[in-house]
Amino acid sequence: MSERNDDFITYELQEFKLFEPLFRWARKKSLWIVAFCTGCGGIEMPPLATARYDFERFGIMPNPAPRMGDLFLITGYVTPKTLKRIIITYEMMQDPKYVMIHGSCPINGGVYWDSYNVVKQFDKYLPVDVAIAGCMPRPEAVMDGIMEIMRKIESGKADGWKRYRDNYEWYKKNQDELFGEGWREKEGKRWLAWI
Amino acid sequence: MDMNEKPKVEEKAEEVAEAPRLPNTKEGRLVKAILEKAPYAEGSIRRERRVEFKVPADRIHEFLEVASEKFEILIQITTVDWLKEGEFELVYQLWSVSESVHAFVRTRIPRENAEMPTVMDIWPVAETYEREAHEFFGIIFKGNPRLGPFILEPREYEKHPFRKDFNMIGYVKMIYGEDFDRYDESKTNYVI
Amino acid sequence: MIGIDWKIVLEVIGMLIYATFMGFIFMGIERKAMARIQRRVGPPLYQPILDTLKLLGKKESVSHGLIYDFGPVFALGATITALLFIPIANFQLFSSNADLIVVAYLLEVPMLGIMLGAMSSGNPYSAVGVQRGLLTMVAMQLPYGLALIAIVQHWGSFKLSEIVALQSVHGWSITVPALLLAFIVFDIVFQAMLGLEPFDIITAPAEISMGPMLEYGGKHAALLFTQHAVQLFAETAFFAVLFLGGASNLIELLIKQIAVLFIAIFVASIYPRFTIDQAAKFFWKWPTIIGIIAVLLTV
Amino acid sequence: MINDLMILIFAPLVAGILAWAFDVRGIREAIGFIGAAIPVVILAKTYQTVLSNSINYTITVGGFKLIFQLTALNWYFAAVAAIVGIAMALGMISTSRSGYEWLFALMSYTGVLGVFLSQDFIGFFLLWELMTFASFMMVLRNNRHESLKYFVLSVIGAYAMMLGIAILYAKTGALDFATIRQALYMDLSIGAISKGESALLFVLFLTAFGVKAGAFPLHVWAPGAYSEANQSYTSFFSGALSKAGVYGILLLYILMGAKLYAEFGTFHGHLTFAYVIAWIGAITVVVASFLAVLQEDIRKLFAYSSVGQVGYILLAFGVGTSLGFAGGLFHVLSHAVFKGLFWLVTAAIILQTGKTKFKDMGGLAEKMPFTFAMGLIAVLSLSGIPPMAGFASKWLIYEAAIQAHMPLVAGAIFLGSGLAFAYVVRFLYAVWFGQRPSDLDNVKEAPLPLLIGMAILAIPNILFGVAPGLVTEYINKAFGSEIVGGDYFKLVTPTGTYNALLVTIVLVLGLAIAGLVFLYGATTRKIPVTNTYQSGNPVIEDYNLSIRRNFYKPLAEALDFWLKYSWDRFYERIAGIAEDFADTLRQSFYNGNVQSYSWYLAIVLLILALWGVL
Repeated sequence: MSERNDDFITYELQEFKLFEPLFRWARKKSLWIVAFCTGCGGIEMPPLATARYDFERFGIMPNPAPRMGDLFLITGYVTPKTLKRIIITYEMMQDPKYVMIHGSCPINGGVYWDSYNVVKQFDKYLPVDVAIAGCMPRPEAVMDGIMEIMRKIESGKADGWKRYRDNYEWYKKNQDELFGEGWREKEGKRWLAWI
Repeated sequence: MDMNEKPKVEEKAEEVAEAPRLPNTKEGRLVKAILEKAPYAEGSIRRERRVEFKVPADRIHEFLEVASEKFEILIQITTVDWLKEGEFELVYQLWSVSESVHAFVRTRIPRENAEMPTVMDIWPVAETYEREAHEFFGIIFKGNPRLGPFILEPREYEKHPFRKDFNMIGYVKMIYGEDFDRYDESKTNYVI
Repeated sequence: MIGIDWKIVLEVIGMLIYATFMGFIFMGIERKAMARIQRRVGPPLYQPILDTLKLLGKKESVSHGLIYDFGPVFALGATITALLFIPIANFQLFSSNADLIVVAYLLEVPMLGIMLGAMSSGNPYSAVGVQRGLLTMVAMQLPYGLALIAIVQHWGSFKLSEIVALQSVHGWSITVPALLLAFIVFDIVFQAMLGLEPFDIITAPAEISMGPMLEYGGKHAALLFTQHAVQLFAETAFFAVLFLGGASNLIELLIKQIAVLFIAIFVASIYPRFTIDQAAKFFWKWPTIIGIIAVLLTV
Repeated sequence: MINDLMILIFAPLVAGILAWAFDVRGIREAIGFIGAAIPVVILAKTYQTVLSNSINYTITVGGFKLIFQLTALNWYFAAVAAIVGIAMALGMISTSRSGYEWLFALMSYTGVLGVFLSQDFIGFFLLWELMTFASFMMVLRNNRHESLKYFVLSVIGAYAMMLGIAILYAKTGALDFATIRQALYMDLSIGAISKGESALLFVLFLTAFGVKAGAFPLHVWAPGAYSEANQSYTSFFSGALSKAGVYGILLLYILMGAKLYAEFGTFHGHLTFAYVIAWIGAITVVVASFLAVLQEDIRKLFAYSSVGQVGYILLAFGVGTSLGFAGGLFHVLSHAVFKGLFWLVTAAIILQTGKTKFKDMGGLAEKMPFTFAMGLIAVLSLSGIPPMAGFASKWLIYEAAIQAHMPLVAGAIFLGSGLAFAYVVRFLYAVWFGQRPSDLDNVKEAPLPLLIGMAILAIPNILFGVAPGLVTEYINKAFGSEIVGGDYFKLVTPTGTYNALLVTIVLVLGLAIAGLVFLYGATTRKIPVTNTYQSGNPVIEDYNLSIRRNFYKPLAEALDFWLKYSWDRFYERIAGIAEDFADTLRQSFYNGNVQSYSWYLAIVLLILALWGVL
């Protein structure tokens, strides 16, 4: 399965010369969140959509399909098992995609710093654009994070996806180091009995 | 193993008399009824709506069959690792819907290659609890078809991580290497 | 065969741009109104345009095969065709060449395009979405047919322009009691055709994550969004032409379309979602009975 | 000119016998193909003459005068049978295994042509029986039980027709259609045939033709017979043979129309007897379509769909207005064409994969691209998508039904077309898309003759879809009056218009605009079927990613109240009862010892004596 990923990396991107500023504005004003609540912070996202904070004002909408989504919220601690799903979903998202991590666990392991089952540094496996501190940050902090990522998109600095493409080998080495070589095949086979 | 289960502090005062005088409450009558049918067990009442039984390991299956008439639901199989006494303590938590009483049925089994008969024939739900207990403590439940790696990654499964003798800091250092950087060899002063 | 007279060509191009733009604005109104009902601020009206531009602007595009690309293109093409055969306000476009049955069928065809593409993506969720979409369509076909038959029998003609002319003379269709029943039936079916709340079984966001549209991203999704916008405009126009007496100018048509849209939005923001066999049973019970009564009254 | 008709009718039979005689792979295919091609040539040659006057030919066989006539109307039916016949021949070149199949296929081809051309009941009945016998032999070769069911129902139909002919002969003293028609017309005033007798005649002829057309209560044989016969022959079986039943209903109108109208009058403005036919057609459409949606076998699905589509034609004739007849006739052509195409596509699939159930097929679109394209054309045509012939004929039927103030019947068509859309997409999904099972990886494209056969049937689908005027103009000539106006590309009826060419052009423009928007975006990159979103879980080859079994389970649950009753089981139970009765009869009476026989004789003689006859 691994060689299939390489063409996913070597595939050339579409550069829109004429309408780039328009598309950048559109990307800023309409972010779709991939509805994949990874950790304990998943419950922190719905308050943002309710009447008090309402991120729909900024055109943000939770969207269950990764192919259409472009903002990936990593909310809460990341276990190796979830990280495999996150990596697969991240690679399915279409290219200008951004990752926002909530809470201190994905940053440096946080409260579970000594646990065998929590990934200590999320940044080694997937590129991160905005990190929000706090053991589950309050909705105000998350809204500020959203503002931050919109500013980065506007200024073009939100290039997590470009970093992933450029040094894909490094990310892949870290992933294989944690899960072992060809972990997609093994994982698929393991759950075959239950499907 | 329950995260939110407050650690069991062994009760200091043993039951004083051989035949404890059970108060004539709902729980008392319930315990008396079960103790007649299972003389090998000792029952006591912790508080209102909570009852406790101690059962020797070899008679556990028989006792649970007796208890299952009154206690319809098996809530959880909790396992406590007494490293110093070299024993696992298995707590079958039962709930009686008819009398709304919560029962703790405790047994003690030796730590090395711990063996237990499965209770799936009484409560099919026990399969999941037994698989969990097996994965985290390595207790073999004879008769449970699906023992083996359940939630954890296969690598952690071999370690049976919840046993007290599992050196977690060393294992994590081996797995995550340099980005596991905030610890001090001696456990005395953690650096957060 | 037909002489290319430039008046129609300009009208068509102008109407397409106007319809797409207004379709997006309708989607914006839909999202804004639902937000305001939930006491939220809600996105700006032009939000769907932004979403489509963002999707179109994606730097990468993935496809599961030729038919996977052909599906959305066919859906958008069919919706544009359906739009051009409806008499919109004072522009007749091509409506003199086709009648009620042709337009009713052309409005069904985009469903085939989406199903074609969704099936070829080989994803179980989209397969369940296709199954539900087809069952909803089968369920709503009978009431939809009965409502159309009631109108045709009352006005005695299939040509949409003739129906509009008759309505301007004898008053709107909904003033006739029998056609009021047909109006109710058509409104329920209209709700299902747009995939709004009680019948959004097709793209059930929580259950089967976006249903058929699950594997669509980037420009395919942009095509589907444009198709949804044009379909929204075409169906509200069709609704207005049949029941609210068409319109002499665009503004009047716009008001009627927004009125129809708001009925759908208010119903959508209240009702929870049907399961698919409840929907089938529901469609074959109440709308069909009302439809049969309407049809028998107008014979 | 005269013996043209004889060549036309009996050429296939002769070719069939020759093909059966020279049972060599190469030769019998060639003979069979020539036998199927001759009618097409003759029909093309006689097209001009038929428009003006009719060609007649009478021969006397054993005291009976057989009259054969080729008028504009039965030229149309013969042409439909010829197109499907030539496609069947091409299909059978690659799928037939022995001369036996060629013999009986071409024999049924002769039977159908004879039925369409004969102008008297003797020739009609004989060739009708020939056709039924030949198709029965085709089904007998593969499955005894299904052929037995088909045989029993056809025999019931034949006896009904025999009785009807006998009553007519007794009443009018004539057997050829012209005199019968004249006699019945004059009979309006004399009243020789009472109301009860004409009702009996109507019921008899209705069952006779209903069996062949697969009308509702008698449709039970169709799924079994259509799916068990050799698949490319089934394209002729369901494309042309079912049209014989429908031609019979048309014959009923021509011969007894006036009489039945006089006897039964009208009901809410429709002819009573026509209203009955319309409702039978409507029920057939709904029941057959619902059953077709829930099928698991590709052949059963198309069999029920054929029954449903013939229900459309019955319904169109039942409407009774001239527009109804025009719609029905157009649907005869479009059904023969797209259903024949479907059956050839099924033949190709079964030939190449050897599988017939949906659950072990899938993802064949890349492996058999041409067959897939033909299948897509047939899908668009059957589900009635505007640029195709299927839509033009359905549009005419809708117009006729609603214009004739038959709302509930028109409602049934709407439901039927929705269901047609559903089961056709089910076929597309289960066979062409989704994940390909591992054992279908080395499937190749269908053999050449089959592909040519499919192409022959696909062209009229598109041609008559874009230019429906060709067909309606011919139908106007056949009926003599201007039913459907408009030029080649535009159909104009008193209440509605449909410009097929303009719809096609605008659809192409729409596709072009959508294509432009598509091309503007990023270039697409092909990914394997396992790269799909399963909520993040890794997907590997041996996951089953497509729903191939009971795709419409919710519909089956919604309909479980109606699905409990099935005419098939009802007939099987009757057959069981009849069998038990026969067994008891055999045990008790014919028990083999002579004493009981002598007793029976004595009793019978006694009764006769008492009756004073002896």
